[in-house]
Amino acid sequence: MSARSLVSEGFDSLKLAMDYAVSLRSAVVLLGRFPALSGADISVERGEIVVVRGANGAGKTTLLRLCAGLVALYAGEGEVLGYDLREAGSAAKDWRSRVGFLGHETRLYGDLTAKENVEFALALSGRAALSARAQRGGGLRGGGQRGRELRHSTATGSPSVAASALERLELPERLHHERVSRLSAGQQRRVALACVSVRHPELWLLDEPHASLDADGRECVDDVIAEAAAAGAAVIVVTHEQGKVFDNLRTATLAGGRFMEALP
Amino acid sequence: MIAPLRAVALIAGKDLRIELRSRVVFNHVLPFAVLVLILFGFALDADSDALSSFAPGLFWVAVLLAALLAIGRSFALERADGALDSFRLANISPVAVFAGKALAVFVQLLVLEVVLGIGIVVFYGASLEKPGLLVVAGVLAAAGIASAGTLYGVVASQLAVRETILPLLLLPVLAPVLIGATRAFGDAFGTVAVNGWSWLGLLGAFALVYTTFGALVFGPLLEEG
Amino acid sequence: MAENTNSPTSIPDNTSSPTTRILGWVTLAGLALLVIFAFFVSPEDSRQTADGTIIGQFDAVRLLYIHVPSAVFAYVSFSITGLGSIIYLWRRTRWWDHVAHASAEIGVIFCGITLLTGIIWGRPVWNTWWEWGDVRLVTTLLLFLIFVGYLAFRAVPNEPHRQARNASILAIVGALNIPVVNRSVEWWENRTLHQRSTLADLKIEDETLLTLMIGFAVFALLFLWLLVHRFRVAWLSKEAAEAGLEQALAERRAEASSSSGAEVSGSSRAEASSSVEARS
Amino acid sequence: MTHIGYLVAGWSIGLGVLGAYALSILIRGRKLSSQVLPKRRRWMTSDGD
Repeated sequence: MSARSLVSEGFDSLKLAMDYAVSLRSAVVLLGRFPALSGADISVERGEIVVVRGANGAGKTTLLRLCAGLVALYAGEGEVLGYDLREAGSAAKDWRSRVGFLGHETRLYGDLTAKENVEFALALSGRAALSARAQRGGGLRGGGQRGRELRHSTATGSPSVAASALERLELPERLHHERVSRLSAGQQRRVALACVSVRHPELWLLDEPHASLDADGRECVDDVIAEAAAAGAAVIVVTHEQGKVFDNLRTATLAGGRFMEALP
Repeated sequence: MIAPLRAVALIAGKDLRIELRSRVVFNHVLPFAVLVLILFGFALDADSDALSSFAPGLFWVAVLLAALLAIGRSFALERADGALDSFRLANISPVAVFAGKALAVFVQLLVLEVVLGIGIVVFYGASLEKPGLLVVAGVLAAAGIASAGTLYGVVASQLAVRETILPLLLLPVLAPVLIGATRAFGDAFGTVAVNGWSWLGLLGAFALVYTTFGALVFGPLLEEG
Repeated sequence: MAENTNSPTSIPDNTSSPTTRILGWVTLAGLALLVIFAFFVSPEDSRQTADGTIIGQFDAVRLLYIHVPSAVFAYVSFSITGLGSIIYLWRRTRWWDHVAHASAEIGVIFCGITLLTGIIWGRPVWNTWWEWGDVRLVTTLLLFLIFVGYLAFRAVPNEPHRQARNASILAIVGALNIPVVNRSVEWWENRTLHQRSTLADLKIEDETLLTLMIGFAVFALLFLWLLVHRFRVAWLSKEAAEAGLEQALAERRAEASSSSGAEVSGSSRAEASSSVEARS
Repeated sequence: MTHIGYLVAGWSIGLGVLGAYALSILIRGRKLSSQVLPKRRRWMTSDGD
């Protein structure tokens, strides 16, 4: 946001940028020549979970990729975590390290084990050094999880951050050292979400986090999402599912690259 | 944000660990390169004089062809969801990503060169005269190929036609490496009467230019607009 | 030309303008003049050595009047591409991207003509179609291939800004590589057949030099004409793609209303469509 | 004239390629012009991006 627009639009726009984790106004994103987003407006507050629905090709994945700073904004305006999406170049995009992105396809390395994948994500995020301190919270900051974590720690010594994140997502311990390519699709989803969770993002962007999961798995994922929001993170979930935590949430429907209803 | 050197080690280590597990370069690319050596034997009518005198050039053509596959593989690892997204999201310095990817390719190229080097001794009857020159030329050429290959590999990896456009973009650029390394090896194997050491400057300069330039432009190359 | 574009009715439906039309006819006349000079006015190349034998290229020298100017302007084209790419990366104006693209395409055409005429000339004069030991020949071939790759890259559909940026980087790397290629080929075969300096070596008589100068002048005009027109084609294709974009956006937005019948407020639609021009 | 075959071949290939290329540019320009509104055809007067 330029200085001039701050002056002309007054204090409100500053407040707007600060309060929302995500704020898009008439956002247009081109994939090649195709307008995947054709003028999307949405705002998401910190600590809020927004569910995005829409048919195939409605622009859901592109919406998430835009919020993650992975595709360029072609026209319109947008801020994520207070940063202008129109700023180009990787130097201007260091806020992306505060975003957790679970893609439609998991970005896992098939030939590394589940634990190695999480450890790699953790090491890239630079949080590995903090892992010793983070033992009390494990990979996740959650209320219900802390007790279990503590029990585990006293029983077997301190589990690594990666192991506890995988445990939180209820991946059986015998699979931690299995290559990801040998896991089922649902188990891979859990590993991918563990990779997101160890980074403690302030904004979670989840593309079909429940895909190929059974009922228990969905519930577990829902809990993790709720915990993240309770800890103050904003969450955008693209889903077809009707999870229990999603019943009373704000739901936005994408069609033709824009939202059907005006969002506050 | 983590220290760039640590990021380089992480990325290169990850690529090499995946290679150790999957053995794609070892099981596919390396036999392919040896196969190329054998095909040259058939093509040159098993003329042992010709084979031993052309051994250095044939060696480097086999290395270049194998390098194309190794570079393609290096970026296929990261392809799952767009170009190297996880590094962008983790705010890793693009210079470190470039160095990490190039370093892993470099190590794999060295292994390829060792095996192919044994191959030309066995199949072509090349006899080594200057091992020191051979080692230095092999390392410098591998560094140049890995840097230029990583630079062009990321450009190609963003396109649907990545497999077919990479050789077209990369091979003309690698011509000086082929010339220089072939001359240096020619001297090392005693097949041509040139001073092979004088070619190392060219190989070194090439590696330096492409490492510097690759590191400079890798940031913009990773971004979308 | 400026007055021509002011009223909509006078804007032509092609890439010509009065200026380029004149330039085009002058170029054509120049080419005709060049052919006449090359074939009929300039003398054949023959010299008598000390022992009395006659040597030289004889009439094959007439091929050089197309070969040398196209070679020079191939290098000029690629230099402009490199320069345009640097300016594009610096200023990010589409104008320079179009110049770089247009110039590269013309450079590849000129470079191809240089290689073909060189091969044809080499057969009678050097007694070989191709000479690996010749530095300039091999360097020019690699330059040709590098920019063929550049054009192939530009022909692949891609996100427009990314394509322009990556193409600029490719062009600069390609241009950087030329001195390296040149040095390496020079050291590689320490001999060359190429005329070291055509102007001095040939003991150029007046008409020979004059014809060569006419060749340079005509190719300069030709290059200019091609560049202007090719630039305009690049401009138009960008505009056409963007005109398609407006339509694609409208269609994309219509999906929203047709899929569920929900109404999208008119004001937000207008707002969105006006913002599309922001980066176009 | 010596080498008449080479001369004719070289010049006709060179001029032929140039002519074909120039023609292709003109045709491309005409085709594209019909797809672009007149006011967007002001290539030189615009200040670019």
